[in-house]
Amino acid sequence: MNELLEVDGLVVDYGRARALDGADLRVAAGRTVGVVGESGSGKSTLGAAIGRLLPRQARVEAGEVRVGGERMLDLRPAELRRLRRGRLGFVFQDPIASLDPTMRVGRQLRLVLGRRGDVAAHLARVGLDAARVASAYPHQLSGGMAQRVAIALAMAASPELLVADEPTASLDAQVREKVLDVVFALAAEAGTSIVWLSHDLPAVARRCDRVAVMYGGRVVESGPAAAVLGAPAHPYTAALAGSAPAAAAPGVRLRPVPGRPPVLTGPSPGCAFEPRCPFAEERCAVERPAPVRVGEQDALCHRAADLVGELEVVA
Amino acid sequence: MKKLRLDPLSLAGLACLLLLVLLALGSLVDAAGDPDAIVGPRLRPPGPGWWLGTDNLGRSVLPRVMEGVGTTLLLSSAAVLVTAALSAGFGVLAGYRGGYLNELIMRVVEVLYSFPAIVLAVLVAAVAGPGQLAALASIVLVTIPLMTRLVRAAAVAVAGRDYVTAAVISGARLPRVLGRHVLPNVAGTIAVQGTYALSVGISVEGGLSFLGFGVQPPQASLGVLIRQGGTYMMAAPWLIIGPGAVLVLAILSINVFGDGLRDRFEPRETRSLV
Amino acid sequence: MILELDDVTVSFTTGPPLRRRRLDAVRGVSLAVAEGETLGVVGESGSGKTTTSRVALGLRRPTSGTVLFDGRPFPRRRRDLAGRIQAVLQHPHWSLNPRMRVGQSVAEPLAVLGRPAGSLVAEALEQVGLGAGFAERYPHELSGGQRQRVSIARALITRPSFVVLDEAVSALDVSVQAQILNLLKDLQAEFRFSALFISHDLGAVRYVADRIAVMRDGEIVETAAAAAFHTAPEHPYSRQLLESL
Amino acid sequence: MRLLLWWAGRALSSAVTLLGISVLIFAALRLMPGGFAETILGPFATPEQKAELAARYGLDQSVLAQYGHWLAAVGTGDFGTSMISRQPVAAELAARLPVTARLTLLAVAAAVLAGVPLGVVTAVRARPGGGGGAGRLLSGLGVSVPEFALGSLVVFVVSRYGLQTTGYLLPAAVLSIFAISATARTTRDAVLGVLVEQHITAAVARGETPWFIVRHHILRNAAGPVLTLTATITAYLLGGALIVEYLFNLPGVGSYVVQAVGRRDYAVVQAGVLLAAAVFIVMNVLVDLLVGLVDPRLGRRA
Amino acid sequence: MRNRLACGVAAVLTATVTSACGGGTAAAPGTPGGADATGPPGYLALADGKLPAGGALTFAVHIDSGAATGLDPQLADVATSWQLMSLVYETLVTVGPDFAPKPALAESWETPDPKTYVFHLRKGVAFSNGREMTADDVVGSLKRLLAAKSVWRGQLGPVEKVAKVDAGTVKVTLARPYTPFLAALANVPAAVLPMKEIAAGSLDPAKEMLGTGPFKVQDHRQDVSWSFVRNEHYWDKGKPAADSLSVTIAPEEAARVAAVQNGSAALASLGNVDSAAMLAGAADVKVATQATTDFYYLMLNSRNPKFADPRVRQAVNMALDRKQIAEVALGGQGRPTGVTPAGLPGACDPAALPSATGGGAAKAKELLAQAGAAGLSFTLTIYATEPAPAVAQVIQQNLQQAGVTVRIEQMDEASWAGKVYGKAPAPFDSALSWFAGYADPGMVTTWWNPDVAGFNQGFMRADKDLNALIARAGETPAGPERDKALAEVCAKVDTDSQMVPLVTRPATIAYRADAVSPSLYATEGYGNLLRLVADARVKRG
Repeated sequence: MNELLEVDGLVVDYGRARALDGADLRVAAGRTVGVVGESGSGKSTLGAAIGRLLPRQARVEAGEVRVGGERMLDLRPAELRRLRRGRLGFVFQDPIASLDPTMRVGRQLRLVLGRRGDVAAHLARVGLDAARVASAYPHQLSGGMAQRVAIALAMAASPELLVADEPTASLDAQVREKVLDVVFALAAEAGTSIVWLSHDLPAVARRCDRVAVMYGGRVVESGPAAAVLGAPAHPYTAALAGSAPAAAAPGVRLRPVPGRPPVLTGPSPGCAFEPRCPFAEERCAVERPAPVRVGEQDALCHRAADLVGELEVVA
Repeated sequence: MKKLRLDPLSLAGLACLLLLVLLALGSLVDAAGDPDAIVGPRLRPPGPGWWLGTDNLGRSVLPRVMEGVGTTLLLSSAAVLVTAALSAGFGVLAGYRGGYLNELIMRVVEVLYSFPAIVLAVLVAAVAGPGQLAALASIVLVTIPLMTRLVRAAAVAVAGRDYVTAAVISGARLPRVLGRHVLPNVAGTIAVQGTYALSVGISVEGGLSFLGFGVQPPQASLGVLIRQGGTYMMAAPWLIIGPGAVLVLAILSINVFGDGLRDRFEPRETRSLV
Repeated sequence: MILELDDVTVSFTTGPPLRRRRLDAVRGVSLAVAEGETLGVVGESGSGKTTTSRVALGLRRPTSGTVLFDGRPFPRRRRDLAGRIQAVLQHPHWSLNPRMRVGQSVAEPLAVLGRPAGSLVAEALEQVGLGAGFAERYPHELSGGQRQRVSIARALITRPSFVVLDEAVSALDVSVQAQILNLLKDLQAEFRFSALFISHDLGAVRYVADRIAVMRDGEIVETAAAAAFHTAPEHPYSRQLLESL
Repeated sequence: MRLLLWWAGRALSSAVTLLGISVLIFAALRLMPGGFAETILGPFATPEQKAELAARYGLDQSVLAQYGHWLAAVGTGDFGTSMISRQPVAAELAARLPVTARLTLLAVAAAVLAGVPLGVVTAVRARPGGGGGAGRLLSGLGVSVPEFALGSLVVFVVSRYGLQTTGYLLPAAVLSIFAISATARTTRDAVLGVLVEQHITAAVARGETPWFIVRHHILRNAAGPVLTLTATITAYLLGGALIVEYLFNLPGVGSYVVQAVGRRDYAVVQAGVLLAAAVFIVMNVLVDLLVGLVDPRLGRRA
Repeated sequence: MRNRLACGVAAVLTATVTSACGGGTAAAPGTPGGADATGPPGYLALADGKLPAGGALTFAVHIDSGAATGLDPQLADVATSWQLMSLVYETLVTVGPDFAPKPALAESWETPDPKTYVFHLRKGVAFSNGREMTADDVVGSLKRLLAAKSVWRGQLGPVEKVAKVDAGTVKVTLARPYTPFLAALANVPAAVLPMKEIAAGSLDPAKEMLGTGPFKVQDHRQDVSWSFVRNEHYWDKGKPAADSLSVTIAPEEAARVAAVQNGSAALASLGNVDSAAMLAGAADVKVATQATTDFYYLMLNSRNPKFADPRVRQAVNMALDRKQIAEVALGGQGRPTGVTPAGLPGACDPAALPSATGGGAAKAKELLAQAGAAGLSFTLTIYATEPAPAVAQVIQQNLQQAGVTVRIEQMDEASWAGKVYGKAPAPFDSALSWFAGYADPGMVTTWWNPDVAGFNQGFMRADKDLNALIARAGETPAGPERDKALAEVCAKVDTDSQMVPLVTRPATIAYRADAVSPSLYATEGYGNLLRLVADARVKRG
């Protein structure tokens, strides 16, 4: 059991809509994993499921989540809280909303740290002017500052696993990098594993050890960051990397992915990407792909082996 | 249009309400007899000829309860329609235009809001003379402040949406913007608040008639019947049980239905603290 | 020039009475859009992009400076410009009136002008890559990308000479964004309208714009041809934006 | 300084509202059919008697002049004289105020002490799809039974068994049912609203206990709407108190004012309604202030 | 006089009573068993004189006295005011259970001729401030009443002169004979006031009450309560039996019922004719229905074109079923009456009136057709206090039989009064109200002469013949000849049908037999339920 986090075949429904359709993810202790996907791909649901933080409308239909070997879905409330307190940390997308708006920052930290904790030190650790920030209310902070506070709160107990759901999506580019610096530095220092949920494949690839790409509620490809970005094994990964305007060379027309992302209301009969996939065959529509090892990556694609080499051209 | 799918409880509320409407419609054709006719001895318990008993004048209670439901529902829903129309107009205008118009409308609303409902209703009844018109006007004045506020808030939100801006950019004039874009999109709020206003209306009508300022006998309304039944509670409990139960049922089913409607129009997640 | 902003400043006042503070949303902004040209404006939140867009659309009068549309100041009555300026705005979720069928939404700018829609709606929907059959649908039956296509159809149905695209693709998934950007390029090639393309995403701006203005803290720090932003823009802030791509 | 300005602004706008209300009551009273003379002097009164009465209370002047005099007098704390009791209205109201105040305060206290916990508990336990049919039905029932119906029932049951109806417990209880239910509903809504906020998820994710989260993160955040409701409810209860006062024969302000309407005792109605409105406005100002204290985001608004 | 609707109605309800067995002329002492719903002749109940005196009485009534004229008894025109004032003020004479004049502040009187009354004042009468009552107080009070703009002034008759004969004797001279004089003198507005204090300005009778009666006011909170304590200077030693009396004002019937049931009030006036049935199960609670001479009447506005034709009015009158009104609307506790109140000695027989013998609904239809008013429809304007709405609804049903459609318009008392009495000509079709019937059958007939009544000029046309008949009945001395004169008045009023007498109005009183032993007349003429309160005994333990 050297894996810190194991998600196996997780299926989650919201009412009739299917958010996760059998997602698998593994994170080893001390590693940083970027989970990339577009909206609706299920990455936020996956993030919430890791901490068993799903809203009540969500139903776990199948699968399992283990953190440090403990089966999250079966834990009793008190054990769950103990585990969250000791081993998990969460950072969310909207930094200001993730702080209690009615409470000064210092007091919020004090509540988390307990009477003996050093509020000033924890604020200083995330690069904040403790004296000024501690007495401020969240709405008086900038987004970047608030996110640092949220990070301080999440990292206060030096968790084993930090789940960061688009922590910088609402921040400006310059601030973004600095906040990420703080997160990764603190994690490295504490030996914390990171699961970073993002829609930005290049950004994730730059910082993480490994990348997992989600589509249609499944992790369709995972592997070392450089490999996934450099030599995608799944046609979707390749298309995603290729369609970003930022990647386009001057004067070259973009090659968009045709069609639209899937909306699932039950298990996908085949590969969810099939309708948009230029390489799709008949079986892709009717047969759910099983994981295939291609190079250093695991991919959910019937044709992954055939396509080695072809996809690189796209990127 | 999304299909209006409601939870079982709300459906039960709706069914209940429809039943009451049916009852009220029955009274239009005197399905259970003339509500004013003296049909038997005074204060008889339920029996053949008077299935819910007779009242202090020897009239059958059943047709009176039916007439009462009809009067109360008709009055309250007419009042709510008026409220909805006025609130929609003022709320949308105040919410979309803002500025001094907004200030003026909201100040008037605040003035109305500051009156305790029943005191306001009593004043109206005293001015208009007691009766249906007074009850109607009272319900309107009592329900209008809250609805206008909420419609305004909804209109403020809608006013900021892109399709409204796009229409303005296209050169659409105010009536078109309000009529085609703002109003239809605050309709949900109006519908939800309308149901709550309906239950408030029924309650106000009852209270007002109870104090003698509302619907006047011999016309029956739920308030009138409860008022009459109240004095006979000891000797002839059947006089109050019928109208009382119907009143509570009406308000309850409307509220429950309103809750369902709101959950539909403004669905919200629930989260566990565990 | 279809649109000229000359030394435009827009100020807001905030705070309680007697202690109002003046805040410049944009300061001394000058820019011009030529016929058939696409000007990109890039900047982060709070940089003044949105205010600039509202000024360009005539929705907001500048505190100082001049705005000329087609060589003349904005008319007092918005109707006089009806059909000549259109916009595609940011939120796909709110870009279409949920109570109107797609066809009605697309036809609305014509209705405002009192022109008959005829077959124009169907044509417009075909042009943006949706079938004419979409006219009967309601917005909630559409995906985000489809809704932005409808918005574009609505904007172009009056054949405007100028279109403002305010964060028109920002909320779309990456895999769909490219479809819309290509569509915009194609339509512009076909209909020759001028455009102001506003986004926080330098990649998207660079892809569709002929020239790019970079905004920061309410001012334009650099304006240059799009090509410059593939290699080395002048201003250090522009370079920073480029690096973070 | 900012606070001072805020108060000044509120005072000014409250004054404007009260002025509007006074105009409204004044107009309403003068529009009422049936004159004070027929009512107070009876049908046997001669025209001279009527004229004398009108002159005594200044009712022979133009409405505008009456309003002016009344306003000027109110400015000095003189609310006029009751035509029925011939006592200064201020004194009469002062004598009745404690009854209504006690009723209302008891009901408000019940609403807060019972309604808030109920609302919090039902919200925290809420299930998707409206949740808690029983709770919803119960709270629905609470706001569905009008005071006059419930009050009649209570008076009946109590008197049937020869129990004492004197004292404030029963009438306050009748009044409280609605207040408790309404507070519970609002609290539930407010808490549900807070529950989906990200900072609550963040707290849950940190492994805090539900009680801890409720205590530290939910109560303050949900306080805004609940406090606002308390002001509204107070106004509502003033009205409800009237019916309860009638039923239980408590000499409060509400029944007094309604009787005065019936008798066209103008000064009493004017003062009574103005008092109710003033209470409501003061409550609102206090609530705004409180909300500002509990929730710093809202305290900042201009 | 009393008809004041709003308050009037209330008035009726008040109540209580008692009589002790003492009062000289009053009933035989010691009815065993004390209070009972069936007392000796003339009484509903008689207080048990064997019970010890003392204790506190608590009553609940439905309305307070409240008038612009304040507490001045001479200006009081409402029965509710009368009964409260009668606790403090007394008159020269009073009425017995049989409506015969009885000595009060006058120990005896002589009538040397039909126009002269000589009163011998009782000795040892003092006001509650201790000052002895003098002949000057009596003369001053009567002169003040005659000079006042009081309604009662008209009922007192053609008084020409009031003079003091000596310290213990007062003489009143009338211009013409006036049979109801003593009856009129027996009501509260003719009370003896402390004229010395009033003249000196130390007492404003509008604000304070100071009289010779059994009680004095300790405290009054308008519309909330009265509290009275015994007048230590009261001339009738041993009265009042109770030490104190507190009267709670409870407008809501349910509150009064509850008060009696839980014992917080020993006695309450009730408005509901079915109270007895409703309180049947309550231990120790007795319900007594007191007949009164008050009666309901229907106003048919003859200045309104609809009712200008007397045939139309007669038809309506004829279609009325007074028996059904009494049975259904009043629970069988009222009785049909002509303009002379049924129940008073000398009143006419309502069954003999033209409307009663005319042929009912069928004849009414015919009459309407003749008058060209077939399919008549009109509005009946009433006020909300029960049982007026019930009476109106039975009227509606009655007239339906004759093909007449009645729309009932019910309003609050103030609006009703404004509509009925506020303007001339009055803007209503028809209206319902009631008159107090007083203690002499001729008194209330006065109101059928609009020139005297005044208040009904807006809807009633004077009839010279009727006026002459009324005057004659007033002057004729009691006896068969007067009865005949009164019967003529009845018939004329019935034919004229402008104000149509209907049924008498019962008063209901509930009391706790374990808490109080009251005295109550079987029939009351002035709506004064507190008349015998000085006799009431408190039961304790």
